[in-house]
Amino acid sequence: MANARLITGKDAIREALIEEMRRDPSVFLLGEDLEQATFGVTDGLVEEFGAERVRNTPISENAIIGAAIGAALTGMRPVAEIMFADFLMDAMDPIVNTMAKIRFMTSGQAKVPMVIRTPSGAGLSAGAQHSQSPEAIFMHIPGIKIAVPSTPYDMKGLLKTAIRMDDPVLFFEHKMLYYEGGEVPEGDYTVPFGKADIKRQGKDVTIVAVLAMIKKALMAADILASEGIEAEVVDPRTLYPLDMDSIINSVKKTKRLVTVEEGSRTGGIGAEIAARVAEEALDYLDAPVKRLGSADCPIPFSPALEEVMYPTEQGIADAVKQILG
Amino acid sequence: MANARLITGKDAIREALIEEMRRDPSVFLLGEDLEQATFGVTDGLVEEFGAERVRNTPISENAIIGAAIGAALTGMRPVAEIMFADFLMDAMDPIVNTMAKIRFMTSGQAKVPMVIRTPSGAGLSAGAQHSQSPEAIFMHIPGIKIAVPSTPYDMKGLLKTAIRMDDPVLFFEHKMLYYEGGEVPEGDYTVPFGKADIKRQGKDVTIVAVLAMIKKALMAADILASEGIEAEVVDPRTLYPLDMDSIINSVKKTKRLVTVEEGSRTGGIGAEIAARVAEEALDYLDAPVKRLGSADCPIPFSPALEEVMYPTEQGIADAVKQILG
Amino acid sequence: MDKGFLLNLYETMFRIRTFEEEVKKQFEDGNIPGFIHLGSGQEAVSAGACAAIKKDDYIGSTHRGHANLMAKGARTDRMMAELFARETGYCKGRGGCLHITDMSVGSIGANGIVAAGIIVANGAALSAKLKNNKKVILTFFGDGAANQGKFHEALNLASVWALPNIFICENNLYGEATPQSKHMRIKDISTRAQAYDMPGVSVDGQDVLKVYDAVSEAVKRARDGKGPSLIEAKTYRFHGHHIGDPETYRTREEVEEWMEKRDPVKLFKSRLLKEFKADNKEIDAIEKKILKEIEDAVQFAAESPMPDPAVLTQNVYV
Amino acid sequence: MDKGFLLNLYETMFRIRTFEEEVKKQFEDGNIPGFIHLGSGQEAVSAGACAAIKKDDYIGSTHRGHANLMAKGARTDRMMAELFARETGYCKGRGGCLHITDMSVGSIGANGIVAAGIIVANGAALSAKLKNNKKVILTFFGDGAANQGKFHEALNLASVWALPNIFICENNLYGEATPQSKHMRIKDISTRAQAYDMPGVSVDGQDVLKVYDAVSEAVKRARDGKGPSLIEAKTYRFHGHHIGDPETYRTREEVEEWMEKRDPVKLFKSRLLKEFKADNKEIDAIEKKILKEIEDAVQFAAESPMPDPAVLTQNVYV
Ligand SMILES: Cc1ncc(C[n+]2csc(CCOP(=O)(O)OP(=O)(O)O)c2C)c(N)n1
Ligand SMILES: Cc1ncc(C[n+]2csc(CCOP(=O)(O)OP(=O)(O)O)c2C)c(N)n1
Ligand SMILES: [Mg+2]
Ligand SMILES: [Mg+2]
Repeated sequence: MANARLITGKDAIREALIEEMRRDPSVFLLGEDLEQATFGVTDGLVEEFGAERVRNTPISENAIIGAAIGAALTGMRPVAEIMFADFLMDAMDPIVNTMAKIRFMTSGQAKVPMVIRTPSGAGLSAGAQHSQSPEAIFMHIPGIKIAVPSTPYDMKGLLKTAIRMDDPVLFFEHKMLYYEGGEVPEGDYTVPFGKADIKRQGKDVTIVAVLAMIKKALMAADILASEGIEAEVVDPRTLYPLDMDSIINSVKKTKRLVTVEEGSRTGGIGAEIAARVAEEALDYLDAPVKRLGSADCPIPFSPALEEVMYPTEQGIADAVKQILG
Repeated sequence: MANARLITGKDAIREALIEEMRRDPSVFLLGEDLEQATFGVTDGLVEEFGAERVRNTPISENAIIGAAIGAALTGMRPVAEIMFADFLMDAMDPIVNTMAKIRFMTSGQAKVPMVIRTPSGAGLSAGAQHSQSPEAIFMHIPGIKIAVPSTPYDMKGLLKTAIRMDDPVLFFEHKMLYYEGGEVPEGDYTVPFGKADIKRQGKDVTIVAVLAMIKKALMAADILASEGIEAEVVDPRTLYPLDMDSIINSVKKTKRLVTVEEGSRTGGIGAEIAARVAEEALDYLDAPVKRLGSADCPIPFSPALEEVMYPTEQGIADAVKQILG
Repeated sequence: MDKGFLLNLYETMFRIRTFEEEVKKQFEDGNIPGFIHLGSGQEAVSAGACAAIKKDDYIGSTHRGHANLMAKGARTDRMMAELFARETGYCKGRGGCLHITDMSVGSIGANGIVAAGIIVANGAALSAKLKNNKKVILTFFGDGAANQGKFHEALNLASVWALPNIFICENNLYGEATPQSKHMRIKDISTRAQAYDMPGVSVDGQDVLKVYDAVSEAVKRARDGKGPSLIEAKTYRFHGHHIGDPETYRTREEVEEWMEKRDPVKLFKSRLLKEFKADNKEIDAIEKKILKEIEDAVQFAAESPMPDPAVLTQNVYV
Repeated sequence: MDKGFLLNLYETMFRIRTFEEEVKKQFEDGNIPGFIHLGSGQEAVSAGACAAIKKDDYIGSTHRGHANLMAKGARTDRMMAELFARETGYCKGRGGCLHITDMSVGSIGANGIVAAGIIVANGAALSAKLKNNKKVILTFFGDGAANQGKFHEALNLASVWALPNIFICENNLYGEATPQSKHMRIKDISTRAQAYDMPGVSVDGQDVLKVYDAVSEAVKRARDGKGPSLIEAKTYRFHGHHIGDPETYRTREEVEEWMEKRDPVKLFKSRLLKEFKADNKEIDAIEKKILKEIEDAVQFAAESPMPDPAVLTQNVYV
């Protein structure tokens, strides 16, 4: 990559915000404690852009999302932050009933170019209300686009695309990826929505994963490779639009599908993907589909328990071997 | 059925409420406009039980659900009404982050014996914010039980079970089923959670449907029967727990699966069912799975458009014939 | 006061009344589907408030929004067509009564979720502030909405950010079937302004000039960068919550008393004639014009095509 | 005033302080995972408030809830074990700091979602009302929480239903990194009581007896069926929002000024000695007892087993 440096996910997000705010004066930020941010993403931005464009809010998630919608409807490009993805539940009504629907309800009179950035995922012993991965819920709500980047490169590129897009975007940032490094070009580039990235090529099984689970999937692929099994790791990068073509093409090649996510398996991302495959590529499957995700259980505080909630590299490798028979 | 009469869904619900309130003084109702209810379910109850047990609230969905949770935690059995299922979005935080999790987070110190009754579904030209079917979302939230009755008999029996249950229950009442009639016994009986009902036996295809879609599925089965195709119609009756055993047994027999729901197909109920079948009964499938539901689109006001949003009996029959090849 | 201005106010109020009563008739005749919330009785609030702002200012509206929209300048033919669920309606039949809007006149939407429009309105006010274009927004909502958490969050945020947002509570004494005394303990909703350190006043919502004055003052404050205000207009809806409401929660006498003594259209008409020296002919001309306009609107709606199911999924995304 | 009562108050405050400072140390030593919100500096609010209710009354708590819980009578060993994420903790390691609770002492839960506990508290008050058992609930929350929609909905509902709920705002001047002046325009959060027609007072939250008096009065009202009250206790947190907070939003001087001049534990101790004629020995004995209790609590926690992953999914359903 030209001009690429090794930076963290947090800095990749931050760079996208800075570059887009410099490029377009209609872009602005709002959210709680942006000046001393929980994960540090927006620290220091108020110094460059001022308090008018980096707007600290009261603890009022409905008002934050509402204000973003209204600003987007009237010509601005707000980027709202919800401090933890768990708190999206506090603003579900404006997200689901207004943001996602107003364009359709007005038959195209309105457009809502806004982004909601929010950290999801576990790993910090933050307990049941600060560790959730609610991404799948929003796949069921027409009118929202959803980004789920797994690398600093994708984070920066997808966030730029999201900010420039005229549709509302829910942008999930996995907490554990904030501090992981990756190659990121300096300056402008974008990553398109709706185009999966094959993070590793393989011919024996297709593993579809997102966010922090991509890393586990790649580690599992290493384990499998050492046993002569070549796994293909597909990262959809966005859940809506979802690049089913790439997934189905991969399954047609490998004849096997394993999905991996951090949220609850029941009704999760893997459910939709597995169902699509069962509808559109059933005849290609040589083995049952396997979905991995967390158990139907709130997230425990204790690290001793949190640890066993989520798919591990070994668990993924075992699942693959199981369906390989 | 002994002592059965033909009554409407609305009256079946009402009867369950009355009988349970007579039986158990800890049962009480709270919600908006219960004294002159939008769909008439609770009309007149205040006369028998008084305003202490039939509690009209301000328009404050968070406060309604919060109060129900707190009352349930301290020994009562509240039955809260959310006037339209669309407004659940306004109380998602207490539902998802407190109601569903507090028992787990306290490691069993707490229990939350409460029911949230709410009408879902379209058919009244009520538009995008008063016609949704959000049932599937809650399958993804561990800690909640979910009822989706399709007949007056199931409505009464499941609601009684729900009220007596020590777990929190989301109880969906399809608006169009309020006015449909069915045989309902007088007096006490219950319908268990987690036990599907085979609404029609057949050997050629399994159709899984819920709520108002059961009627369409049965009509589709009639159409198919006239062409010599015997469809089995499976009604799970509850989405959590979900009686996958019955569904899988049916699929093992028929070798074919069609799912039918009113909510958005993407990420819907059918996704979970299809995925489970692809995991656990793949080898039995003789044809691709087929999921029917609404398009990825908010619900339009105009009847001319609303009409084409949802699976019809003919659409279901066509889908079956398509996978029968 | 300028007579043209006053006659315009009357025209707006008479238009709203005529439109609403015609909608009721058309609904009862089976030409309009869905749930309809009428604004008859509340005309003075919308007319007085919208007369206090400019064409390019914003309004935010509710499930009972026809009056707000007409007062802001929307066309009655396209409104009627929307209620008839036709392709020529403002929302091409996708919205209906609950979501009817015309963004070209500055309405940023009618919201069917009680109080959901209040939080969105702040965003339009914020745009105006960020662009420094001196626009303001009038945010309409009901007495019932004032108990929603969103009301609180929105007023607090508007206060902290000094947004040019004028919150107008159309207190028609009931939220659906619940009288105000059963949904809050306070009498004047304007009291709640104190919780946000913003001005709060209660005015007679049946007096179009009182509404106009109160809103004008708040608009001036807002344009001067002094932030939001809360205005409570005490009013009454002449019809049920929606058409078909059994109205078990209020007496026929109460309704008739309001209709006879507190009808904002009649009250203003007689003031026009007596106090402001308008003559009957001027008023007759306005009324005739409006009656014809609404008649034409119905014809336009009735003759318009239904939406085409083939393009159902358009406008979900850009 | 009864000296035993006063010494008990001191014991509670000293217990809270000692526990919280020990938690900080244990966290910094790596023995406690997750996010920890400490209540040092705010002891007088919990101690004074909970002294005004009975053992079988309820409290509702928050992310900063250790003090509330200790004041209501929870055991420090099982609390420490919970923070250590052990099987012997109150929530068997499932809850942690954010959700630590002991329902057997009437705590109906600590909620990690700001203001989410406020709406739940009404339900406990409603139970008391429906059962007519004269119980009350003290509902604790912060200044930041007072801007959540749930605050508004909960206070309005409690007012309309005259619930025996005493809303206690621990105003420590900051919501995370945001000072009060940036999250609301009013100075006294008790002003907001007017929006619900309930009594509202602001008291010095560093003076345990002032808190006790204000809460006692509100409890009396509540038990008499006269409904809820809002009490704002002005206080200060001595440490960051959570352990590890860089505290860029306030000066070291400000913190030190509070610690020196407005430390509720020190203030009450010197009053005990001077004004209430307690003697040093009595106080020493209390302090020694508590130091030992907390030492034992750490040992109990450290020696307790980790939860067993095999039973992870227990207690999701009954
Ligand atoms: C969040 C939400 N809860 C409930 C409803 C149902 N509902 C529609 S209008 C209404 C009453 C609103 O009362 P008010 O705000 O006073 O407005 P009005 O109808 O009197 O104009 C209710 C309860 C809704 N649409 N949204
Ligand atoms: C709904 C929600 N929004 C944001 C947060 C993150 N958060 C946790 S505590 C806190 C500050 C709360 O301030 P306050 O109510 O004053 O309580 P304090 O921490 O000062 O005791 C915030 C913003 C949260 N937990 N829940
Ligand atoms: Mg009203
Ligand atoms: Mg605070």
